[in-house]
Amino acid sequence: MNLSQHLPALIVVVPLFFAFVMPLLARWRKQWCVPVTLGAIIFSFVAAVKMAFQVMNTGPFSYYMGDWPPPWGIELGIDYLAAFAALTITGVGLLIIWYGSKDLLHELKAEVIGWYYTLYLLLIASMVGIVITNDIFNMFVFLEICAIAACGIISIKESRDCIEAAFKYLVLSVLGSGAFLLAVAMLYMVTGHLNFTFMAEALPEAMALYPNNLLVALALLIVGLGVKAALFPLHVWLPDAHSSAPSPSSAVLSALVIKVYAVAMIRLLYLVFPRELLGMAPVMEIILWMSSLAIIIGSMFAIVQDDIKKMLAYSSIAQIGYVFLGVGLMSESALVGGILHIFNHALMKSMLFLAAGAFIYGTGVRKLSELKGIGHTMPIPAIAFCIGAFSMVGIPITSGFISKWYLALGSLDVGRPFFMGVILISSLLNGFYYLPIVVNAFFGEPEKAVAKPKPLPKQMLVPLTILSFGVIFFGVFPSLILGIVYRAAQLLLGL
Amino acid sequence: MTITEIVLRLHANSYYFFAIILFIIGFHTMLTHNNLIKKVIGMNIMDMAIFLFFVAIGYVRGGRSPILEPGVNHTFINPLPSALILTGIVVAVSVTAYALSLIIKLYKHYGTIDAEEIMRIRGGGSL
Amino acid sequence: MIFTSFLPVLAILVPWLGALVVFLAGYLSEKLRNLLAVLVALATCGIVLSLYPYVQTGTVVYRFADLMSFGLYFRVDFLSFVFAALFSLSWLFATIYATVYMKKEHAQNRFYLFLLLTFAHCLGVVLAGDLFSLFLFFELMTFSSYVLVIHRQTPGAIRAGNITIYMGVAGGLALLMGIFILFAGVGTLDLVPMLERILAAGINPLLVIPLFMVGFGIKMGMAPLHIWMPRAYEEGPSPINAISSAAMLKAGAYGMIRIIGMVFTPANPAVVPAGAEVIKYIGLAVIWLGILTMVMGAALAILQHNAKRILAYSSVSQMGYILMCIGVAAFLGFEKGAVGFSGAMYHIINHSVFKAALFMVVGAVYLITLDVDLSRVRGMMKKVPFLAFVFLISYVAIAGVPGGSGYASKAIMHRAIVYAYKYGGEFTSLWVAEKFYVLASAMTVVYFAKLFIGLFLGNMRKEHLHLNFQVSPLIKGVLLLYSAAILAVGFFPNFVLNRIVIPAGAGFSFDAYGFKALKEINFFLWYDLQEPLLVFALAALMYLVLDHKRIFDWKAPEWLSVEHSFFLPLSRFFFKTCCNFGTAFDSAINRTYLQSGKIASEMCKYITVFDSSVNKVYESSGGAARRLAEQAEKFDGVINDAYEKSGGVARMIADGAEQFDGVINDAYEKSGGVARMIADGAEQFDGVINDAYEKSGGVARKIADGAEQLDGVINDTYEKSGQMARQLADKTAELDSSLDEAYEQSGEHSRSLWERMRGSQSDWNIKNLNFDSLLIALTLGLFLFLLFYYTRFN
Amino acid sequence: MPQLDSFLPVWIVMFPMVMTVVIFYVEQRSEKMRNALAVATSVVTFLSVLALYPGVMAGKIIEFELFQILPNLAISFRVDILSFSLALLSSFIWMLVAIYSIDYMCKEHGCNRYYPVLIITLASCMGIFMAGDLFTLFVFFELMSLISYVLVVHEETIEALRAGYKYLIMTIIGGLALFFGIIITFELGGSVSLSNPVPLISEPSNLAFFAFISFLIGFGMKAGMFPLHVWLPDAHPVAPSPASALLSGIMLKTGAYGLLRVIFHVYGIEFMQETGWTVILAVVAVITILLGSAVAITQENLKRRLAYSSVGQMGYILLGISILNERALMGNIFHIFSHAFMKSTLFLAAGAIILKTGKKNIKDLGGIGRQMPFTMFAFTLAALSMIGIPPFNGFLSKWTLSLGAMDAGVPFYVLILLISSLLNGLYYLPIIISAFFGEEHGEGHQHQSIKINEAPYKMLIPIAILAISCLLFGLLPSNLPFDLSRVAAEYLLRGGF
Repeated sequence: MNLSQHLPALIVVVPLFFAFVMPLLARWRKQWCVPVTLGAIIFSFVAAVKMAFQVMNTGPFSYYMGDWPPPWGIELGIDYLAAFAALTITGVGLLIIWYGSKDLLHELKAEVIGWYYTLYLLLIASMVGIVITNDIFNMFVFLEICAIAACGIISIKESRDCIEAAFKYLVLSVLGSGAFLLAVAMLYMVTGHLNFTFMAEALPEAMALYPNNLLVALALLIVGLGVKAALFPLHVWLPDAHSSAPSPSSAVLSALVIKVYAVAMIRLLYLVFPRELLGMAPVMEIILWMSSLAIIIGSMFAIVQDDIKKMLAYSSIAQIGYVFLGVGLMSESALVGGILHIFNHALMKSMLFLAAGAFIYGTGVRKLSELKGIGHTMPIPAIAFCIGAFSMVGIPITSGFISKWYLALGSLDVGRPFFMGVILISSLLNGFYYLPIVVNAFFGEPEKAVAKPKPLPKQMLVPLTILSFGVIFFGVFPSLILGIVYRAAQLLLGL
Repeated sequence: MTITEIVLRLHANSYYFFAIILFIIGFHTMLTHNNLIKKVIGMNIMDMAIFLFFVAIGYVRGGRSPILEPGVNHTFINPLPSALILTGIVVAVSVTAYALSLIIKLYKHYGTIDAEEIMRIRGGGSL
Repeated sequence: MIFTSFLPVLAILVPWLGALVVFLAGYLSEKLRNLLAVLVALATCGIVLSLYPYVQTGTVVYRFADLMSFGLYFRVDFLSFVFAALFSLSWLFATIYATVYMKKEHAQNRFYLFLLLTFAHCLGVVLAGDLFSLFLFFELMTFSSYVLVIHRQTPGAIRAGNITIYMGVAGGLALLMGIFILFAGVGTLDLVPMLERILAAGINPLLVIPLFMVGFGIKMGMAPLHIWMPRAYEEGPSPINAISSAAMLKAGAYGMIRIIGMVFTPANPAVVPAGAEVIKYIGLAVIWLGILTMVMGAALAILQHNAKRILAYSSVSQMGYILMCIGVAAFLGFEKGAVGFSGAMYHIINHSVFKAALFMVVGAVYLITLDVDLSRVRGMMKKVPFLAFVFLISYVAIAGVPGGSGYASKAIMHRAIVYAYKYGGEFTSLWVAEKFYVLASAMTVVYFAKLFIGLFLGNMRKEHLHLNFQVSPLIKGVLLLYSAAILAVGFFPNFVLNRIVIPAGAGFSFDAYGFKALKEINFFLWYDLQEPLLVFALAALMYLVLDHKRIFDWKAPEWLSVEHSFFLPLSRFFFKTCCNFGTAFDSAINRTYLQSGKIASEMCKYITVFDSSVNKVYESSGGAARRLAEQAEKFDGVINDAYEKSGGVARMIADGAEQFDGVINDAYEKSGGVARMIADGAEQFDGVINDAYEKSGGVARKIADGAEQLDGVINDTYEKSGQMARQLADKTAELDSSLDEAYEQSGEHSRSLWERMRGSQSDWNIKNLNFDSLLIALTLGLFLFLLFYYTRFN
Repeated sequence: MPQLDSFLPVWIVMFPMVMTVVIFYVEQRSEKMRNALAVATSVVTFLSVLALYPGVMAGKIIEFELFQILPNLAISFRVDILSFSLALLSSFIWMLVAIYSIDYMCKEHGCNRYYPVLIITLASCMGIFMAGDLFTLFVFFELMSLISYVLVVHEETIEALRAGYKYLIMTIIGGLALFFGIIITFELGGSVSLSNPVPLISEPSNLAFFAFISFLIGFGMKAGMFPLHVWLPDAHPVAPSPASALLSGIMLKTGAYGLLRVIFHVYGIEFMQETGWTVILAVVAVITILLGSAVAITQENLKRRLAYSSVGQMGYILLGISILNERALMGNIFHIFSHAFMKSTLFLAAGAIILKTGKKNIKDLGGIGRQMPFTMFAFTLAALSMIGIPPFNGFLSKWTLSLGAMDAGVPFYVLILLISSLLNGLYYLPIIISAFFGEEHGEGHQHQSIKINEAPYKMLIPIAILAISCLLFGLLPSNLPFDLSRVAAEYLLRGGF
């Protein structure tokens, strides 16, 4: 039928549409907000699943917006990576907002909750847009929407911290977008195309003629997307933004938003830029070193934090390093590991943030040192946190292990065991800051502050449980998701 | 490369060159000013520089705006960048609006739009 | 025949299981237990003795294949039989004696349990067919006898027990090491002569034999490893002393004989393997060790005051004789070794008998007085002449008086040492050794004289007089049997020599000729009698001298004892190195871990602080620069202002002057007008003279007004310029103060910069936005640089 | 029935796991049911392991692949003679400990946590021993390490938590090292399966060496190898005694098992002999032996002394692995058995003492042998075995091990073993002596007022069984552990087929 043909468009358009319906609903039928939002995201999720199956069965396909063929119209390219990322975004996004439907009531003022759903849907739509678009300018537009929506869901909680963090995030993100747009301009200048496919065809020729342009564009792209993805020295905005936001926002920001830019970067680097250029310029080398530093220093920063969300935020810096490590190593296994880590980290980090949110919801305590004994009073979030922590450390049968396995294997494949050492040291550091929390949660003298928490509603418990099952499940049966990741990696590497 | 050559090349690429200079000015504004509004202005300047750069790409020397009239055969400029930049401008405007609204909120909280002042009020890191 | 070969196993199993039965029976009735214990000992004795017919012709062999993986192996030849018989008889008598002796002691059940267990293990040592089984029983004996030694559980006993068991364990381990080396090289542990194979396997006897010697030597009280003996004997009950002296020491001697006399001798004596001469020198060393042991034991015995201790040192000394003979056997080897072997065997038998008797006598005294200290217990002869009689008979035996059993063995031993220096080729040193041997024998006589005189002669102390001097008939019976045995052997020395000692040498590689020569010895000839005479003469002399010089009462300084000068420091050193060093090392490792963990976390903190402080430095320096710029701007503005304002003042002054000028002009104009008016008035002079006057008055008024106005204007001007000047001054002051402020603030700033270098990194949201942007720009720049650098120059 | 046979390993691992859940569910309702279920689970597990006996002894290797996690990386099971031996041992001791726990734990808090953890640790332990590839081994290894953390900190005192933290960190370090090793193995060999016909790594290279060191760290950490032993003397004493018995008796052995697998399956014996990398292990083992034994002497806390003794004993096992000949291997595997029996006896006896008298320090133990004669008798048997007195099993393993060392031509190792035995004597004998012959501390009521006050029989029976096993397995001609060790050693030297 017609509808299924237009899925790639609808997956973006439906949440976009409902995003703008939401303020109306908020005034008119307040109780409909949540179901409608969930419905919209469920639709996207189903669409993503369907697309994923389609991709797996029949291979990548494209969708032309308004039936305009590529050089002129906007093309949505559904390849393995896109389908995979869309699936991750919609799936995890769904669970987060499900959880948020209760948590937000306590974190936000009643009148802005409708707007929150608007922003959230916008965010989801734009993220899906970023990963499935095959047009660089379209990508830029989605990037900007994403940036505004992401800042929006931070600043919607009108505390000083949130607003400042949002402002900072906005400014830096605009800087990043500016760099990205400049890069787009430079690329367009030498190729005359905005479509990835055509650009990629034209670039080798252009490289011979205008190498400088390409290099500048490359640098701008990496810095631009790096700022948004919080790659190590450009991470400065992240800890504030992610820790001050409402918990669902933190979850979606850490779990999904920064990953989307990584996906965008993977696409541009692997599919658009000619391989010779990457061979000539030490781009990958730089990314490797940046990500190694991110991994180590992010973990080190996280160790000294006392605020649970800030710690998680710093941990995200380290984890995004893993993704980029996989990108930078340029071997199949490593790329698989990196891409897989996008998914795994989305699961883990959203779970951790949601669990942290549950702690805050229940007890109002944010300090790690005061969370002792939380495992007795809030067992389910504590167990979820525990699983997340183990996954972060890379204990087998959790999903974190699988991505680490592939990353390590990849680093060996290219003969650079040093990076494996980086991964292992970082895992150790992860152990240093995650495990004491788990231990304190379950053993030892409980603190008074956590003695009588508010009971958690089902809407918050169920997503947490699903996520923790997911972490275990994809640790035991990673092949379900690995198939698509493998093909994505192969496609990206041109194998 | 002699200076003349450089100058000539700069002249040939003057649009780009000046766009970049504008970009740097914008960036510098953003970088150095404490006043949040000025920062937003700098941001806009920067954006505009990029837009100009983009539009300049599409410019063909001696070209005209691509309004097709029957029978007139003329060099046209490339319309696509201009069209794209319209979108870009919209985006920039919305970002600006959003940033300004944030500044208003900040002003409500602190009674100032100076980053320094805000920091002083927060107390955490008085300069 | 199967039953026969099972006999050795039975000989071990019966006391072993009997021990358990006795232990359980003890809970029912004490008498039953005692009876059972004696019966078990008797049964065992019977089993052992029933082996006699079989060992005369050959060996009794039984093998438990695979038991303990290696298999237990029993092999009874005549030597084993002699030892086993000796042990079982000693045990039998000791058990009977113990039923009386132990009556008043606590924990008798345990005592009998371990008494019989030790019996079983002790038999196991001598019935074992290979070193593995020997070792097994040896270790078991160590542990089970330990319980006997500490039976009283007094602190002294525990301490003695500790020394005993630790030395025992250490000795066992030395033994084990020797066994390992032997087994790894040769592949068998059978007790057969195999020096050829040992040498062929490349084992250095100099390495292995000392290990065995330490192992067995500890058990047999070889100097300087004897230190456990005096303590253990002093603290142990007398029956235990008796069996310990009679049996357990001999187990050590047995091992020594087996190893030095058997295993390390060539299987085929006709062909001496290369490297065998080492054995000879080891024999020499053993001889000297024996001499050392005997002299040292005797000397120490002289200095003791406790009867049991004297006997203990005496045992040490006597074991020295045996050791010396074993050494002679090894030293002389195939040709003349038989004499050494025979001496050792003979003395083992004799010593078992008379030392057991002596201990039992002392024990009997102890039962009466509960004390055996020579300084307190005296004059027992009058009250218990029977004990004195038995003691005297034993004394005769141990002193080597013809007619006592010790005479014959001492005679052979003396021959052995004489042969050694005659035939061994080490004339000088062994000649000296022989003199030591005589000296030690004389000392033996002396310390027993001391013991006898101390214990039995003299006047009894008053508090002892009322004691019950009954000696149990059982004890009497046992002692009588012993006395009879001593005298029998003493009068018919050749019987024991020919029927027991010489057949025991059957499995050894000694020249049969040597044994044959021994068989025909008549001990009561001058050749053998001269040595005892010399000894007695020497002893009498020595006793007189010692008594005169009161050396008997001399307490040897502590440092002289081996224990204090060697073992204590050794063990302390061992403890210090092992434990303290080990513990310190361990905790150092632990601390290293903790420290490194701490350092790592500190590092994390520092990095974070560093990060934030770098941020802050940037920020602060940026801020400072900005502030400076602002201040400069302000200053600039103020100056501008000041200029502007002073310009304004000048303008005002100018304005005022202009106005003044205008007023004057006005005034001139007006005065011109007045003149005109005057002319007009003159024209109209006639008609309006009144008016003119009037008008001139008005004009004058006007003039006055104008002048007044002028004056006011001038005043005004002055006033305004004054104001201006004041304002100017004010402005300058303001400028000054604002400059001051600026300086002050910059000073304050520099202070706070330092303070904030170590500040926390909380709450720096917006503030370092600038820095962050800068960071991005820098990164971009770096990126561009790197990219271009590599593409251009690589 | 070949299908059933090959499914047994899965059953053995899965059954306790499932039962954990059941126990978790049941214990909310009835404590008795919980105890009964825990014991029943361990008994059934033991019997199931025993059911493997005929097949395994016939030389069959049971393999079963449960599912693939990644390409070439599966959760698979494989039971050969070595796996079988250790699984049998573990499940046997687990069974006894479960019985023992019923009375021991009744006064402790948090029983509802203890039993599920006990059973799931059993499952993971079985998983380690029956793992068909290094990855499965790693999975269960981590599972066991992390879950046994709960056992370590069970009492939740400050010391327990501190010790637990150390344990946890060391576990993580070890786990990561293992990860490192496994992944290098995978990279070099293309597989981590233990049923490869040839060793996975055949060429010496830097990477292979790193992998070896990593394995050494990973497994050695668990085995209490110097200098990674630091967690052990802290963690073992603070755990409840039955848990200490398992920690010392079984879980330490998983490290040794892992090293055996690595040396014989990943590298192969020829490789090891050529490169001589095991010398590292030997040196470390020698230090471990001496250090553990020496430090034990100075410990005042009974369980801490036992823990240090475990360090020393694990050194024997590591030494046995490093020697690489049949007799040493056999001795080493048999020492795994022996030490499990001995140390479990000792810890369980110590637990009985703590339960009955609350005495934890050695100097308070005077006269305890008269109060608790059976317990202390068992303790004595095990301690004598520990010292290496014939005819106990400790002697037999030491004997075999030493013969192996002599075969390899290194009498030095024998010397070390013997010195350690002496040291063992120095720290075990005083306990026994003061227990049986020493004065009770304080008042002079030594001989009369001490009444026999024994632990309940549910605790005594396991202790007795273990202690008697110590004697029997040393004495009897061909006991099961010894045969298993011999066959396993031969099997390993054949290259694991």
